[in-house]
Amino acid sequence: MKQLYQELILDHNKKPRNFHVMEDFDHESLGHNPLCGDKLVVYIKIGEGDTIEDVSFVGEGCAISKASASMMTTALKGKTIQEAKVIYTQFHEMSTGKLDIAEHPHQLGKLAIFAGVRDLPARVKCATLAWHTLDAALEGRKSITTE
Amino acid sequence: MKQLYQELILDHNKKPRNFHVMEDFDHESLGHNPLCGDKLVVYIKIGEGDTIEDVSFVGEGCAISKASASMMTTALKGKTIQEAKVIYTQFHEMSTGKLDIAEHPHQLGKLAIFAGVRDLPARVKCATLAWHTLDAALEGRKSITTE
Amino acid sequence: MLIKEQFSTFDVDKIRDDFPILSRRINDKPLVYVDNAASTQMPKPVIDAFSDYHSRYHANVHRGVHTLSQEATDAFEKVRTLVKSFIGAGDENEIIYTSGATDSINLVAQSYGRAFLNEGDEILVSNMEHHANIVPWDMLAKEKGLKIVVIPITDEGELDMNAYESLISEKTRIVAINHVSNALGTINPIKEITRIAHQHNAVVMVDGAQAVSHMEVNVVDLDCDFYAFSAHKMLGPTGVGVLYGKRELLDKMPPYRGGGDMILSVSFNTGVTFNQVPHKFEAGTPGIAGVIMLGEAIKYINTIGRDSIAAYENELLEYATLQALKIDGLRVIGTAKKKASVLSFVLDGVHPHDIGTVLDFHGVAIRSGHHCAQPVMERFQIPATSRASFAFYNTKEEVDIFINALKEVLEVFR
Amino acid sequence: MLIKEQFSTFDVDKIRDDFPILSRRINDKPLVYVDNAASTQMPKPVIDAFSDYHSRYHANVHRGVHTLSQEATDAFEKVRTLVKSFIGAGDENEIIYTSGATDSINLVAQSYGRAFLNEGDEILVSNMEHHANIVPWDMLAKEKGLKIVVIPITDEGELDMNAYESLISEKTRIVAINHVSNALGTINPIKEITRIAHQHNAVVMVDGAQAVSHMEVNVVDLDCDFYAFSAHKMLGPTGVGVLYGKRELLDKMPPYRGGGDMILSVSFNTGVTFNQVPHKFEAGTPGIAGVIMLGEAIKYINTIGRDSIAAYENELLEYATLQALKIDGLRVIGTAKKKASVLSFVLDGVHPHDIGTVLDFHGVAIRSGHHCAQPVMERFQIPATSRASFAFYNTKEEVDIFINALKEVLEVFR
Ligand SMILES: Cc1ncc(COP(=O)(O)O)c(C=O)c1O
Ligand SMILES: Cc1ncc(COP(=O)(O)O)c(C=O)c1O
Repeated sequence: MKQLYQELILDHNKKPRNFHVMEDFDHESLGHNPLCGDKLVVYIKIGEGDTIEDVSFVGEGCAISKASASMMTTALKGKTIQEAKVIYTQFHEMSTGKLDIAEHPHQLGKLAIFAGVRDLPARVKCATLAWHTLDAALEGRKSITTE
Repeated sequence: MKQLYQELILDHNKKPRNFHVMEDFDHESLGHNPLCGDKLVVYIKIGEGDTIEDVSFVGEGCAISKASASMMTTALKGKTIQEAKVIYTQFHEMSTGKLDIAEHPHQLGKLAIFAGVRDLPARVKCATLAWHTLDAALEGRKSITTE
Repeated sequence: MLIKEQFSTFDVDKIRDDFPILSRRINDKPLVYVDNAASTQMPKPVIDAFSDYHSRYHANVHRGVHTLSQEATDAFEKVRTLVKSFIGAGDENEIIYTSGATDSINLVAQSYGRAFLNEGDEILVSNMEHHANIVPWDMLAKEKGLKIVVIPITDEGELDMNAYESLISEKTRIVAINHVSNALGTINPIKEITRIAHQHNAVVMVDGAQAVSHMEVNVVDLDCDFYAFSAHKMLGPTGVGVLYGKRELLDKMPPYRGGGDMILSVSFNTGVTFNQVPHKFEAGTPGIAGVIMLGEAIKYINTIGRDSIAAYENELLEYATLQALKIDGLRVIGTAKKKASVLSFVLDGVHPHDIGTVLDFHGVAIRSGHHCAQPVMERFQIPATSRASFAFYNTKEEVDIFINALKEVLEVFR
Repeated sequence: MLIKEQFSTFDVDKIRDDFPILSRRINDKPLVYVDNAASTQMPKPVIDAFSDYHSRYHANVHRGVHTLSQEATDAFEKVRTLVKSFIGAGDENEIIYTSGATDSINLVAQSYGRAFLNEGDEILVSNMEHHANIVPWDMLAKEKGLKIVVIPITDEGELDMNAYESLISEKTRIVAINHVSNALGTINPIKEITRIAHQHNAVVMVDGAQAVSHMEVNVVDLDCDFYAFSAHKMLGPTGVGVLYGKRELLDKMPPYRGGGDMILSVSFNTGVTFNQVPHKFEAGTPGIAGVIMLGEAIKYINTIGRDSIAAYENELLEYATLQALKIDGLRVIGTAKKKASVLSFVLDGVHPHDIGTVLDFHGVAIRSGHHCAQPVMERFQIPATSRASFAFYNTKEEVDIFINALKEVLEVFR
């Protein structure tokens, strides 16, 4: 348990970063996990050279999904879309157990803290909801539903 | 096995008695067991004092159903309808295990040979088909279907 | 100390020995299984009935002339009589084997509903139903142009009987209501509900999935038209259930699935004729071992007695509720006067899924989510609840472990 | 002696040790179970999987956060991959768990058939189908004004392919055909049948109940649109089956039963949205242990290998047929060139039910009757047949006992 609910995650849950509606966004998407009732909106503003100038979110969810969204925003700010996509893929693979971060190099940084959900299949969707929503936003889809 | 397929039954199966169409009948009914495909017709002629003057049958079926039909005709000829109904009831109860003929007096005579079907639930309907058809004929129903 | 004395009249230790899974350890802690509303665990006599069947007398049932087939058919059919008595039905032909409560309700919707309801007819569905007693009606309504009318529930999670009386009308053809709500624990006044429904010539479909193992049930006394339940919520296996229906309704209903056993004869020349009830509704090879285990489960429950079970579970629930309410920020969802042993709750600032995960680290298995009753969540404006649901093999000590684990949750998240 | 040598390459004694029921005695004789087409017996690893599940990790599947629920869900879902490979499907989402072959076919009739067929459309059904692949279509035809067209069979019990080609037309929307006939043993040329059907844009529903455990099956190679089978005819439990369907068809089909798990969300305000395949078709709590045992059955079969099974069973069938034909007045019903291990026969002057009863006195379990295939009986103008059907755990010695018992029948009745 300590493995998953580490201070960092609890902190981001209690004080989510970039937790606000963005007025002046370029992309936006609503992510919904109907089976938990979790819902969140991700906003993205693109700057020069295809960088993510700003990213924020609002919504409701469990500690895992909220902390994941919060840490996603801090991790991606300033990254290029290209870089963000790579991190998205690696995060997804780590959460579903396809990428063993102990063995393989990765760009996840602090996000590696979510590796523990791999052993909790019922919680993987919580950790990845924000990321799927981000991906949808970048691809221009207005909303996604995960099961 | 010897218990059930006794000489008497085998004999009635090979040479069924009263096995013919009756032209001049008062009652007639078709009995059908769709699950075995067995079919037989029972004919009855009523004489003075409500006696069964003649009874015959035709049809197809297994040894048990044919012998049962054949022995039914020989047993009932000359009996009153009232008596026939009593024997019908006793035969039915014996076959389904409700009447223990070793313990209780009965009017079944040689028909007691069918007591063995009681232990073969899948074959009870074979033994009783002719009797159900007889009952239907007496009650004026043109056909019956047993399951 | 009163509680302690009451508990001791019920020999729970002896009972627990019958349930092998209860000695399982989870994350190095003893398993505390309080997810019984989702599915109950299985005692040894029921487990053993399976291997006994397959080691000694398995064969396909019905119409087999050989010994194994006769023995299997016998055992299979005898359970019908057990089920009949278990729910107080009058005739074993009113007992139809299905693959679960969901299948039972779909049978009624597809057979009775499709045959006898017409455009503009109304189906009354309570706001506390499990999806199994909503979606089949919704699908039927879309197909046939029917109207679904929702019977509201009160803040306590009780059926609003005044609203029910004012919503029901001559247009109402079916009332769909659970005997016990799996999300709230509420026990509904079925007898009163059917009385009112019958005044309007509506039939009542009772979803008894959460009721049968927790209290005495008598369908004749309840006077319900249909009653559905699943074996796996009463110590039996998954994949087996029962539909009770009044004989006169079943007789006039068209079949549900087509196949072997539900027909009397099939011919491309003369057509198909259907079998009698209950076989008319039982197409194909049924779950034979499953039904036999259902019978063993009934015998096991009868040995303990549903009255004793209800009394004991009630004490567990009262104790757990009392302890839970001492926790700061905990709100119980479902506070009906009459409740089965379901404790649904939310905890300020902590999401139910996090509660579920943390409790699991402590070996405590509860359910977190909408419990397949999203309209209940919508009604109380919450995304989900945490739910502990008790069986007669649970103990006061387990309640304590559960409560202590809940306190840990608070320490982690506050 | 040739036969003896061939048999010895297959270690049937070792295999028989895995099947506890085979040591059962019937009427003081060793059981000779040759009613495998009705239902197969269960080996110990499959039996044990049941008690292992219920003693260690039973919980309701899907959406449970706690360990037991995750373990159960894991085991349950892993079987989908096993089934996928077992029938050569391309995508595990094409594997739908049902309660049996009958349920699988009804699913297609009720979902696909009701949604996509219209008045005047035709369904081609072969004359050798089991009722499970007739009655659902007949019920649908009555409901929607469709026409059932029968594909005749030859005197050998083979599908009349010329007739098939002339009966199929642009009106044909569905072709319903079994892979192997349970009444005749005929193996049908499915690949050729689907090729012709697809030229006319008809979909092909293959009833594989009698095929899967007796030969390698590859649905992609067969190119069939739907494929149905039951676990209990392949060493698994009753009450569990599979429907395979091509993804693009499943995706566009409406749901079958309504309830939990098949929905994404349910709201009285915003309506119901359905889940993805396969869950869209799996309403309610499934037969969890049943599915896990289906997985064990597949593993068991794979260990022996279906090629070896087919070869061995073929030898048994040939030997039995040879011996049976020596019996005066015995006529084999179903003499197709390609056959699975089914020996259906009639005996001059002796009714099949009497044969069944006498054989049972000798411990031999065969089936007597119409085998839920009355149109086959009608076609051959017989009321019923006796049917011996062999599995890979049967032996040449058992065939001898069966043949000797048949000779006894003649002594009794002639
Ligand atoms: C060819 C065939 N199809 C379908 C079925 C029906 O299978 P189930 O009764 O398991 O649904 C059977 C089994 O009797 C069969 O032999
Ligand atoms: C009240 C209620 N109704 C119906 C069901 C559905 O039962 P099953 O999933 O066994 O079909 C459940 C179980 O989840 C339930 O709690």
